[in-house]
Amino acid sequence: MSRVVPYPLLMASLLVMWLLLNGFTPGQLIIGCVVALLSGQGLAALQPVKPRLRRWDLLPKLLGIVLYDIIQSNIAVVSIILQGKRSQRRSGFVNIPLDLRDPTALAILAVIVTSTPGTAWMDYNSTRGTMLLHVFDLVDEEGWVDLIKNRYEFLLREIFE
Amino acid sequence: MSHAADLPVWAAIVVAAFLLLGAFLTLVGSFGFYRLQSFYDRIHAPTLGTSWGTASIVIASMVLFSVLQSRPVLHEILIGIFVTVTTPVTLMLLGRATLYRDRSEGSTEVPPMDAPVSGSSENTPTKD
Amino acid sequence: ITGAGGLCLLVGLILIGHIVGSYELDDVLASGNLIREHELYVPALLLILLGALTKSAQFPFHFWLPNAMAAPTPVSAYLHSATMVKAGVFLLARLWPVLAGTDEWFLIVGIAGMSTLLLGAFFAIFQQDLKGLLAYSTISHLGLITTLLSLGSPLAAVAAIFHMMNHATFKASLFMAAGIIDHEAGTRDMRKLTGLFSFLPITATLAMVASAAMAGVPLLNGFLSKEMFFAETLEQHHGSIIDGAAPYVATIAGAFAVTYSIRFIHTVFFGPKPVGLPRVPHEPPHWMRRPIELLVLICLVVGIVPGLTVGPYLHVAVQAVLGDRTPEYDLAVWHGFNTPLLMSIIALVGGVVIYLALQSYLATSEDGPPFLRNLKGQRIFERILVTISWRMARWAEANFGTRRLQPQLRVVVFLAFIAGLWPLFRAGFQPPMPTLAGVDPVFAAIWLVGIACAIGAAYQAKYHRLAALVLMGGAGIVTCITFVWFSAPDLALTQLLVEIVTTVLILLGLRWLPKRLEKVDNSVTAPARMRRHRDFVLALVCGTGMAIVAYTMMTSPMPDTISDFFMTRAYTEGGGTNVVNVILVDFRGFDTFGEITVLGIVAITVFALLRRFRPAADSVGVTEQQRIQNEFDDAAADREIGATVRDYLMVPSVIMQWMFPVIITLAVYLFLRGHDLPGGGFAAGIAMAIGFLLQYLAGGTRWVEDRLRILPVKWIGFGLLMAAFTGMGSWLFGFPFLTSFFQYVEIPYIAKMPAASALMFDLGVFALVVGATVLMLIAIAHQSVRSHRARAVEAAKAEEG
Amino acid sequence: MELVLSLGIGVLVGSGVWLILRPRTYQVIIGLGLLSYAVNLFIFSMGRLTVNKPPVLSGSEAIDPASFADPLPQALVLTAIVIGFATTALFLVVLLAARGLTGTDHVDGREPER
Amino acid sequence: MSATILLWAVTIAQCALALAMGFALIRMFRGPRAQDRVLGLDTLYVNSMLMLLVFGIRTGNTLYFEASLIIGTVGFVATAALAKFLMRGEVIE
Amino acid sequence: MIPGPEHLVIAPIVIPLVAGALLLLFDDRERRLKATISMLTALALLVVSIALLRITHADGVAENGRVVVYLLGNWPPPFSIVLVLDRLSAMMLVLTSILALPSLVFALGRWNKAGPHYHTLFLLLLMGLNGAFLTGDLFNLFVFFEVMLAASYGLMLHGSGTQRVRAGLHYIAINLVAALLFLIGVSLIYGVTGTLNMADLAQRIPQVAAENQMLLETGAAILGVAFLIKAGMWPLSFWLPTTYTAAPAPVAAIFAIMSKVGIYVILRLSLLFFDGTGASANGFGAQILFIGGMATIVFGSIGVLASQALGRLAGFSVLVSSGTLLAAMGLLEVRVTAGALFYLVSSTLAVSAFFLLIELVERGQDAIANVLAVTMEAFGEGEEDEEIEDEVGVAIPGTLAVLGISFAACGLLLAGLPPLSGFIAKFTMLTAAFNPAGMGVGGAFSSASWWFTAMVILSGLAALISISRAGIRAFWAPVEETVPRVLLVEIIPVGALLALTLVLTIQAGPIMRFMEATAESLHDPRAYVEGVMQAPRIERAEPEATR
Ligand code: NA
Ligand code: NA
Repeated sequence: MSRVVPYPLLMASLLVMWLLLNGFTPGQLIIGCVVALLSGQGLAALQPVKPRLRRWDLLPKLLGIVLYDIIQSNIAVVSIILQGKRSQRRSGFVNIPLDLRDPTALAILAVIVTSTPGTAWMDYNSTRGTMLLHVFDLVDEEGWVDLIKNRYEFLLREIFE
Repeated sequence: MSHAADLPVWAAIVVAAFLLLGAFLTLVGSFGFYRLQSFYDRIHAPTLGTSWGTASIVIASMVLFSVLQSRPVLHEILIGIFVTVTTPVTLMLLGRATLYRDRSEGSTEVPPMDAPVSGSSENTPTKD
Repeated sequence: ITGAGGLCLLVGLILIGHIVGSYELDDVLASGNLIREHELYVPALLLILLGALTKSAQFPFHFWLPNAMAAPTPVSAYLHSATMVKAGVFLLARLWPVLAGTDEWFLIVGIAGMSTLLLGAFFAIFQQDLKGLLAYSTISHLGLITTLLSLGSPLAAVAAIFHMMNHATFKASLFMAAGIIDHEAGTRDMRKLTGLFSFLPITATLAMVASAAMAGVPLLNGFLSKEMFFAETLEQHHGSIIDGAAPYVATIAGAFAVTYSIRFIHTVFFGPKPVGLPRVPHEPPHWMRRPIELLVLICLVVGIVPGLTVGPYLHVAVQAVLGDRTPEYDLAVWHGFNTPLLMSIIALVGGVVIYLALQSYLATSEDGPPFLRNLKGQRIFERILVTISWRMARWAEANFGTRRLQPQLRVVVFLAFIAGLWPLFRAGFQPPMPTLAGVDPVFAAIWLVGIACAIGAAYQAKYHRLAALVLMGGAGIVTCITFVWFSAPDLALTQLLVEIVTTVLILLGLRWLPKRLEKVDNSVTAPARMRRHRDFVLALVCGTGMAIVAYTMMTSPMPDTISDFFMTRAYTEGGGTNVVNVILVDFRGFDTFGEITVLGIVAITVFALLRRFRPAADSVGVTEQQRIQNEFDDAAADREIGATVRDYLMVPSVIMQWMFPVIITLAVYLFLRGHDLPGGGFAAGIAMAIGFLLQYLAGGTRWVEDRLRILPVKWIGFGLLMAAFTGMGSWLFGFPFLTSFFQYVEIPYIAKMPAASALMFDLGVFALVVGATVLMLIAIAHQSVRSHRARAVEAAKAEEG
Repeated sequence: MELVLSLGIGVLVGSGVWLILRPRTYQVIIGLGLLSYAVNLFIFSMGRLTVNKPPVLSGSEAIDPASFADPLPQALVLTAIVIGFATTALFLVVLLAARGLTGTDHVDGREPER
Repeated sequence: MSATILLWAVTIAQCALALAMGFALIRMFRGPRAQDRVLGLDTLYVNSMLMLLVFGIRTGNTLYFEASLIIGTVGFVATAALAKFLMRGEVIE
Repeated sequence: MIPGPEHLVIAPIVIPLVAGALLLLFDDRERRLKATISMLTALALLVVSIALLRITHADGVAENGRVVVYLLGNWPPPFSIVLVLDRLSAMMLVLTSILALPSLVFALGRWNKAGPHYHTLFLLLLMGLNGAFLTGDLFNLFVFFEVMLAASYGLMLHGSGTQRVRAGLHYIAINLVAALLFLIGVSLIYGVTGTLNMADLAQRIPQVAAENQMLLETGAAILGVAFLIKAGMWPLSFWLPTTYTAAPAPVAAIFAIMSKVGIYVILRLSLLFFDGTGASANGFGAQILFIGGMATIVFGSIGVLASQALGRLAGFSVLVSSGTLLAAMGLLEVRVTAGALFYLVSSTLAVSAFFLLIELVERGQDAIANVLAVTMEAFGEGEEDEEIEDEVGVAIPGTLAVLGISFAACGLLLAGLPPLSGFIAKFTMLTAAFNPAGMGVGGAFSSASWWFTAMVILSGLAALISISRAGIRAFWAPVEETVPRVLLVEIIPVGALLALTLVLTIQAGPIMRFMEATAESLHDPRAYVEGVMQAPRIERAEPEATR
């Protein structure tokens, strides 16, 4: 089974993608399955580190949080940019220690951080397990560390480890 | 806009709203990208466009075509997903590259490779 | 020289042909008068004579002959003297009936002939090289023959032909004798040669007889023809001074002939025993002597009983030349005591006298005649030749040609511009008034961006390569938007994908280009600035012209095009709704066929060329950035080399790997829908290639190739064959190449699936494009690996040594 | 619209021509890139400009060619794009090889003597 | 009614996006550093993608969707390569 | 998949493609196998092309000869891409395959080892050439030009090496620009006439509205520039000698026909598009051709004189022959064209043989001499390439003699001296120039023919001088020189080519008749146009099953 369908979740989403693109018909369903299998094999050839999803029921929660945060930070950043000179903000780097090690989880974290306006993933130091973050509006540093660690990393560790 | 004629007004309004929102966010993002002083600030701005800018325009498109063809047309959502997933790649690679370049030029703006963890990291405020 | 003569001859003959209207010799010979009357007679005559005289080594074209005859083997010499040279004279003889008889003829040929006769003989006397002597005597004899022909009387012609035969015999034998002497004694220098009689008596005797014939001693064939010659010169033909001078010239020349003949014999065979010869001479083997003996025999026999021996042959020859104008003549040895005889005697005596007078001088003198010794025709000629053909030519080539690229491109662009402008200019073209009507401000704004990108790229390309590349990308995306805007989604897709691959390709290349040049090095010189201004103007006018033409075309009404056919038949007969794609794989599938071949060829070329790639000194090994980062890793306590890049790519590479299956799916999607909707084999192929590229980007060459075995070359081969066989498939049904078939296959419960043979063709396209693109990318990428490996090898060497 | 596009083409051509007359190989390849954009657009524009009439049929209804953009130039451009891509890649590699062998990136393979 | 609403919205949106493209361009042009130019290109890509989406909305035609999809899916490859080039001086190691 | 005879027309394109693609599937180390396959392919091509020639020229049945039309995809003309086989194209096909065989044999000596995929590239070059000669569609012509050029880039750069790459850079850059011009021209013509099929164009061009006429001519003129670059007309030809010199010998040998492709296209299109109708344009174009041709002859001859290295000499003689052909075309006389066609064949063979010969001769000369020659050549230092290192061939006794004789033969051919075909070629051309109306009819002839004659003669003289000089330097001067080490497979091709010129000489009569027929049908293309436009498509047995 795992030989034929190495990445069930991924291949399922590929099938969904296929159906989204071609519209749902039985024929497309079959073709989509074939294509998904094929693509899955393609990924399998690369032998990536396989993520172990322990609690994927938490994914929607994560998604919700993230979307909400993104909206918030959108508003924040927009207001700052539009204020221009008048805004009293200080931007800067924060070097955050992470307990998260799983690359997939890290990647998700990276996606979250990056697609949230106002925070930018700058560097990850695997030897020291620290992530260097650039924050657009650095009101209080601890707040950011706390946000990352408790709001995102915690959930991600729940899901992946 | 012949196709828009047989579009219910509510839908038109929804589409228009999302459209304008998205365009506005993207514009502001690009404007910030143009306006802001340091690169590390600039790198934030375009994400407005890649996050909710894209999202809302995609939504607008989905609503429009779903209503027009009176069936769920959702394939635009793929664009949203892929943009969200791929933008970080560029930004991470670029940010780190910038970091390297600034460090190798001995810039004081950026923390050294072995910067102290969390709270104690001295961060230079950039006024603008 | 002879060549040049030959070419003149060619033209002359063409003229004759034009006059006569045929090249059949008979017709030509028949229409002698016609030719002589024709206005083109003089040029034709001049050209032909030019050819003939050069060929027959007549003054002033004589000088090539001696060199030619200095050729090592007597055989070659024989060939020269007897055939090639005679060719010219023979030609004269052949055309004699057609051309001769006019004053021009007499003047040109006569003067040339006599001067050759005299000068040749004179030069011959003063030669120190045996063959030199013979060569010049040959020239002189040719002069004699030419003179005869110049006289234009049938009898003279007979004499000429007769002398031609005789000369061939005795001169050939002499050449061979000289050859033997050379072979035996090891030298041909008459100052060294002496008293060889005792060493080679037989050869000597033979040579003596032959040279006697050459001198015109009675009872030898040479005598007869010479008699005839003297007789002819006495006749009044034209009553000009030259004509009057002829006999005297003839006599003097005869005397000279005697002189050099005696010299040849006396110096070589008589006198004191030779000293300091390269080797001791002795009689050569028989086979070497045989031919001489034969020829000399002929000389004798003909000389004694001409009538019986040579008579008939001569008659035939004469007939051939003169036809019905063959005169009465008799080949008697004894014509009674008459002026010719007297002339012969004078010549003989005079010759002896001259020889005695000059003997002492000649024994020591250098090669060549006095006074004229330093004036060597050959030298002069060659000097002229070299000046013309070398210095001037090189100068001209340098000034009318170039080996630099920029001027060439400048010329090409300029001429193209002129070519485009000229017809418009001639027709008084009025460009339509530009109107802003219907201009969409958004579109205009987009193109403002595009224009800025283009100009920026042009401006930055020298010092900010990356910037130029980025800006070019901008121009590309604007192009792509334009395609979408004006209803060409297929183009937009393809443009985008190609855009991305091209950018990466150029980036891969950038790594091997020299570090960006500093601004300081361009101290702009005045000419350079000139050139820039000129180029700027050129660019400006080209751009303007192109814009005007484009605008004119776009605003002019559309003619009825063959596209309508494609639109109407695409679905009903092509089985696809995306007309562009149907055109690509069906209506004009043959274009696509060639196009993918191009792509394949280029990929293979790239691959082959990079096999031999040698990076420049300053771009070998790792890049500066990598050096710095590695040093840092090395220095840091808790890091090993490569940690930086590992961390750098760790998170992004995860995402890039996720994208791999997505892109595969996308490629399949683009491929399958191509026939009905935007997409198609090419777009799919490039997308697939980008998928691979992305993995190389994320993991590096080694990482990927540990996991994926991509055999791009095979993909290319397969793609081409796939396309070809799809095309050939239609042969099975007796239809032409690439005739497409399609059917809607009804699969129960699923759908109607279009199964067009075009799809197979598109599959070939897909495979080829993937293969070609990946091959090119990998081929460049591998250079880094290679150069690393090279560095490692060097390091190892350093360790050992 | 025609005006805008033709101006665009003109500028692309101008920039391209300027670049291919420059002495550095990199300038030449960028110039060729710009020129091929221009030429592709030019070919495309020979089918005249039509907004929102992509030559994609929606089934087997009666077809009025006038209601679609001219597909042939589009097909030609596709071929031209591919060939342009191929030749650009080739030129790139050749200039790399030349740079490697001659040590300079001048188009003549040697620095002009000043 | 809805047509006019939509028309206005689309026009404004397009103008905004065009303007956004202009801002991105300025960074591509002015720099100051290479990373700014690269980021500028990335932004230009995204803006163009949105522009195409809006164009689709304006024409009510789904045929232009793939172009946007392609930009969204593989558009980042070029800029990612550029970024890596800045970091490592080499795109593929 | 046995194609019937009606599919023979496309064989010259498909055969090399399939063979070339097949070779890609084999590993590059299986050199013998690859060589065999490509040899067989070349042979097959020769057979096919001769068969095609016989089809078109069934001893001049219907004085315009047969025009065989092949509708690709079985679409009706003018919508389909068509292949058109008439005398001219058939002749060019034969010439191509005749050149291909010796060049391939020669390459077996050493060149196919100098780099990967030599045979594939070579075969695809043949495909490109054949396609360019056969196609009856303007854009398809472009595609096949590109196939041909792409392959030529690959072959020209085969084995790498500084001089080669340097020259290749120029060659490619210029041809890329030419390709762009080609596209501009084609699209303009399409934009005005709305068709791409040559025959259809020939019909539509006269009907073009007056105000569009000039745009059409603009397109045609730009197209012409593109072709003239390929044909090597001065001043568009400076790249040519350098390129041909740098190319490997067998490649240069096949290149001998590449410049002729440009000639071929100009000949065909100018007579097809502008004959009779756009008289002004035509006359104008003819003038340009004539003057340009003359200029090219002059420049070529100068180059020939100035050349020191044999390679450049040969390169410039290519220019001379191009110039001669262009000028001859400019005279717009049927019989001159016929002579020019003969000259085309003869000079192509000669140059081809010359290129092969040169390498053998120069292999004998010691490296220093070479380098000296080279340094005088292109730019500054000329370092030896890798593949020169491996010493090939053995000193065959009498090699020098053979080489000398062949060399002399080439000299005679290029100078146009009897007894070889070069002489006949020039003779016929000049005769025709002087007797436009035909032999015997007499009549005056233009001053152009005087100039033409003078140029032809002088160029011949230049060739003669330069070649004999080179010959003396190569064969007599250096006594201590080593005998060149050559393989039999390298001498035979040279001999074969020269032998062919001899055949040309002996068979001059019938060949000239063929050429005259060809010229006739060129100058009166009605048969061509009708043949294409009325070509029937094969009707399908049961329409619904297929279409
Ligand atoms: Na962010
Ligand atoms: Na397509």
